[in-house]
Amino acid sequence: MASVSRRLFMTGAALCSLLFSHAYAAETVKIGLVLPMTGPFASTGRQVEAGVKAYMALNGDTVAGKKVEVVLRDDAGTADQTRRIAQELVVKDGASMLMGFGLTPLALSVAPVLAQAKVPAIITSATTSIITQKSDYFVRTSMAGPQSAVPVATWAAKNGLKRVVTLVSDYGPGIDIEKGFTDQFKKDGGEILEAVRVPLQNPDFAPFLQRVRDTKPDAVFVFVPSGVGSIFMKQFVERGLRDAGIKLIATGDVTDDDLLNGMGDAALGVITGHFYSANHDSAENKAFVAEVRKANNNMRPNFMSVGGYDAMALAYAALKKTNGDTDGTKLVEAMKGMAWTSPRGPITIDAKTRDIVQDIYMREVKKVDGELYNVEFATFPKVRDPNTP
Amino acid sequence: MTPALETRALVKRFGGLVVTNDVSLSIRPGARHALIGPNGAGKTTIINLLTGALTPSSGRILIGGEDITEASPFARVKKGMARTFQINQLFDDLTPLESMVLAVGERLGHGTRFWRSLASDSQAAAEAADILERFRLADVMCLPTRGLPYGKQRLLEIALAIALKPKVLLLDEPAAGVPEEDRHEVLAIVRDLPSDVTVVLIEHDMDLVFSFADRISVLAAGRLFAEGSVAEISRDPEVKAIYLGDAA
Amino acid sequence: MLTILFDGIAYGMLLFVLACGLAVTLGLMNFVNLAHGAFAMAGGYVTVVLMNRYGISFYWCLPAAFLFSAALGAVLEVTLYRRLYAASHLDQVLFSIGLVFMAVAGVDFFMGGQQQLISLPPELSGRFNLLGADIGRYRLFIIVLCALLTIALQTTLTRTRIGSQLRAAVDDGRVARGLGINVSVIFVLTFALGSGLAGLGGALGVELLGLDPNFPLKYLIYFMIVVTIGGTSSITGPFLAALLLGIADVAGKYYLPSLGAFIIYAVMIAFLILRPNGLFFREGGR
Amino acid sequence: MSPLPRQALASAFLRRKARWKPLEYGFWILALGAAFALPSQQLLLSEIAILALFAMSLDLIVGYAGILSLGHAAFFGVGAYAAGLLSLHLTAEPLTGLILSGAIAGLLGLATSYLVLRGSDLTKLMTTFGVSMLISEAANQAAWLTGGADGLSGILIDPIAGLFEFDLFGQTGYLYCLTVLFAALVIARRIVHAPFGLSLKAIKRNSRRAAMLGISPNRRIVVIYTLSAVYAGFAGALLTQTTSFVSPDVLAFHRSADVLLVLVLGGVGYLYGGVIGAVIFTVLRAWLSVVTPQYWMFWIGLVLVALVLVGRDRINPARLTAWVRTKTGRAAPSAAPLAKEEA
Repeated sequence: MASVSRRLFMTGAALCSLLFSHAYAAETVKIGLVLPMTGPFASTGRQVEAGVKAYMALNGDTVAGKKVEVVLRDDAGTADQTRRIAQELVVKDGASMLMGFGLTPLALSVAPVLAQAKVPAIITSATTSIITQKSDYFVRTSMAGPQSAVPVATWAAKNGLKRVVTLVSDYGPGIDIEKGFTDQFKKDGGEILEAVRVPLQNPDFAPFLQRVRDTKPDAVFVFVPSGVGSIFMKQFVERGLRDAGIKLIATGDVTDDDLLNGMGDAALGVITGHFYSANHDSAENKAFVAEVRKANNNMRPNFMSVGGYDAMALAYAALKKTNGDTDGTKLVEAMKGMAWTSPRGPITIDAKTRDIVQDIYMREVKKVDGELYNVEFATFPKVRDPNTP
Repeated sequence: MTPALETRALVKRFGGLVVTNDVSLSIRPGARHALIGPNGAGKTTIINLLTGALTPSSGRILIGGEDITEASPFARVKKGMARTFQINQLFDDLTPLESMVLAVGERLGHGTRFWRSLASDSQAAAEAADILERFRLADVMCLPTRGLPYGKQRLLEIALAIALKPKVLLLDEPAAGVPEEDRHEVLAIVRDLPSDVTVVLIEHDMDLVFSFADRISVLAAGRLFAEGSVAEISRDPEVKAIYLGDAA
Repeated sequence: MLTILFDGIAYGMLLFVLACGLAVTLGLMNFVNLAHGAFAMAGGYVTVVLMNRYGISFYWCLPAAFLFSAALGAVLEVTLYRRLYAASHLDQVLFSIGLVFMAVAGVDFFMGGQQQLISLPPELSGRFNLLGADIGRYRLFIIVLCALLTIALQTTLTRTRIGSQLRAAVDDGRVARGLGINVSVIFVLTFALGSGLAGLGGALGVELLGLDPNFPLKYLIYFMIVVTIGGTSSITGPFLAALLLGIADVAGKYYLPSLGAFIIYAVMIAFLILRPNGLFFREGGR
Repeated sequence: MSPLPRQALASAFLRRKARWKPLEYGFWILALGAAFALPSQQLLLSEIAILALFAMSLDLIVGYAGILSLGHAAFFGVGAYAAGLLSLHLTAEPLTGLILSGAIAGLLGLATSYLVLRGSDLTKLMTTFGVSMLISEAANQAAWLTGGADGLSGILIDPIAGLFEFDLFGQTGYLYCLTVLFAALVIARRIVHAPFGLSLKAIKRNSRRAAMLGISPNRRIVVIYTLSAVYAGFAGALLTQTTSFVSPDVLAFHRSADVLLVLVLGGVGYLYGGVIGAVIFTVLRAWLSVVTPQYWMFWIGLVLVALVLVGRDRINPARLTAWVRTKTGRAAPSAAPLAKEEA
């Protein structure tokens, strides 16, 4: 028993020293950035990191008199690694904020750490609706569930696409998006002919596409993660769905800016709804794109990247508001209701759900100066996650 | 009297090749029976059929009158069959003592004990030490088997079979590969095998066969060619022609 | 229906070209080479680099991918693999997994982690209708090419001197050596051939299977299934197994999309239970 | 009745072989000390202990029964999910959860053990792999139970036996994992030093001779395979309980591959191999992924390739100590207390 109480005391003491020392003594604020830098989701990690670095390059590394230091760790997309790394970043490295988290399970795995350590975590990529409900310390700057799918449904119904087949990757975000689209589409008078779910690790879309083709819908609505999106695009054209008069409508993941140009003319004319296009016309975006391209071997930033950029923007803004106080609860409070103009356009952090509220743009793939871009042609302002009231 | 070991019209084919052709043997209890024949006569195949390493294409095998044709190799052991191998099949990184405790323990039915330590099985340990002593292996029993001289390994090979207290013991060229200076040791052991054990000896070495066996079966091209006492076989001109002549 | 069958055959043929080298290394050298997919990946990246950076025609990239992977295979055989033919399967598994890891990280370093894309020549894209079935041009191209390759392979194995030497070496290395066959030369040549075919498969597969640094790990499973079901004693076994797998996979996804990957694993386990030594196992063969 | 000197010697030798070695004592004292000496490393230490238990369970089948498995994560994952579900729906008390999870994984092991009795190394490799992929797919499909691709969250674990609460620094977690690891090792150690363990070694080293000693291999392989599954289930349950989360990658292929590497790094067939391998692997990976987050896989691969080319035996820690002792002139039998070679 003696050892138990001793241990409790030690824990308490260490926790206190940790919190207080960082609140009042340290000149450096550490931000732990946990991303999949290896494994199947490495490109997510690469993009988010680029976004984070771009923000710091454009805005300096000091805020509210503190020097900001980003500690990058690779979790290889494995949840128990994510959880350990997050916990270590807090207790060992003294990180006052966490950031990153490439996939939903990775983000969810740190919820227990946040509850114990009371440190805010900004989600830069994972999109499943439920995440922000799992801890009061989660804040999101990427996208919330089917945010981008709902406007696509509305647009499709208005533009004469009445009979639609949905095709999504079979995992949390895919199912969220399928639901979001279906609900809205039915409300707007459309008909879902069939809902096809494809395995996440799927080499060959051909049989699924054949099935879609044989159903003869007006359009197929698609969500697949960005990496496989490009394969999907090619096979869509190769399978002759376009020639059969089936329109492709999708969330922006499919026409990921990072890969779009490599897809070739096959992608021309695809209609997608999403929160960010590298082609977005604003001063903020031009500076952002130029910076990412400069620092990363001419890589085009995508929506992951802008998630990382805005996470840093939010962190800076929150620190400014607390005057450099790194108490986790105060930081989260500061983040709530924060609104600013991001490279993607105007965004707000909802005060109640800590989730992002943003404009969703309808875009069409077009050639701009010899390169393929998602060109925005309509805006749905201030879209919330339809899954959380 | 029921034969200790009997085969009835045993046949083994590999594809189109008949390697054992209609072999019927009957070996009385306590016999010292030698199975000889030139290379390729099918001696080892017969051993493998008897021990269950191969399944016969047709024919029956009986031990003490009981049909074991379909029994698995380890089930045959439980029925009293043991064998040594032409090339040593030992547990290289166990010591002779451990191998022996294993063999004795299996016979005693202790092999499935998974909670009591090996050392606590004093019955098996005592008996193992005893057999090792008899086989002149006591002074090397705590060294890894792989380091032992070949003659000693050969002794262990036989000792492991004896530890099973078999009714029928199949010796596959027990003296093969043993250096000349250790040979007499192995032969002495073979000669001194308990008299109630039925021994079937597969051998090339005619001196050993003639000094050891009381009955001899001659195999040629998979068939049983001749059978008789030592005197009969050694006098048989046909055997000499096909076998002794070839072997010389 | 016919379209599904057609797609399945194309997929299966591609799998066969990718995996047959593995069957050979396993059968001939008794080597469990989990790094086989890395050679396929090498072929894929050669194609991508040649096409996208240097604008070389797709048709020239195919032999280039073959030659590059074959050369890579030969070099690795002589320097590394050769030492491990006698090693335990466990050692071989570890060694080849190590190679895969290095290949994955190395390609990631030089080429980046994103999906690689190529644009096929126009005559290979699109599709046409034949007897009510939609035939993709590129898939037809794959079927024809792979069928020709299979016939060529089969003829080489059965009709030529090197083929008979190879079969002798597969049956029994010691005997073959005794017959004066230079087994180590045979080994290098077959290893190079197997790797080259994988490279070619990788090049053909960029369009269908995609290409990123995790390619060797993602498709390892499929190669292993082809080899375990097909056995390693001939190339007919893996060929039929690959076709079966291709058709089962495509048909499964078409008719029962919700079951997804279940089908191929279940089929594999069923086969392994019924025929633990492969579908076309020969007694005495390895 | 005083036994003959030979027999006394024999018994004494067998006893000595099964006795705890000073190195073993040293190891456990160090492991316990680490809980207090390295307060900032408790999470890494827990990870090591869990991986060590997992690798030890694999050693029981690879090192003792000679079954090459590429799907051991099936049991780990089932244990992890079982622990998560038990704490959500039945009881949040960790010890009960641990034991039940082990039992559930063991049942799966028992059911699938019949599949690995036949065929070649490659067949077993693929069968184990296939089983683990099926289970992984099943967990993914049964989203109503397992949370699908999002994993199981919201798991709350009570204090162990109502006394010791899991803390943020992970000290309780580490001590808990270490205790389970130790208990598992003690049990496994007894079993491998009993006649049963010896007969398994015999089956693996020389199955022809083993059969001719009357050992029927199948039942014993079933038993050890089941035990191994129980251990893997324990390891999975520990992961769930110390992280309060189950993600679908507990069943992923890379976990099966990793654990095989871990085991081989440390050496096969003497129980401590998994433990030593876990220490080396985890420390190496933690270090490399800090030094070079994107490319650590390359260096792990290089280590593996080098390890095989140089020869595992020469690097195997047990071998090394044995070698050092022979060099320092101690007699051979006592000098190789742990070293066992696998075929």
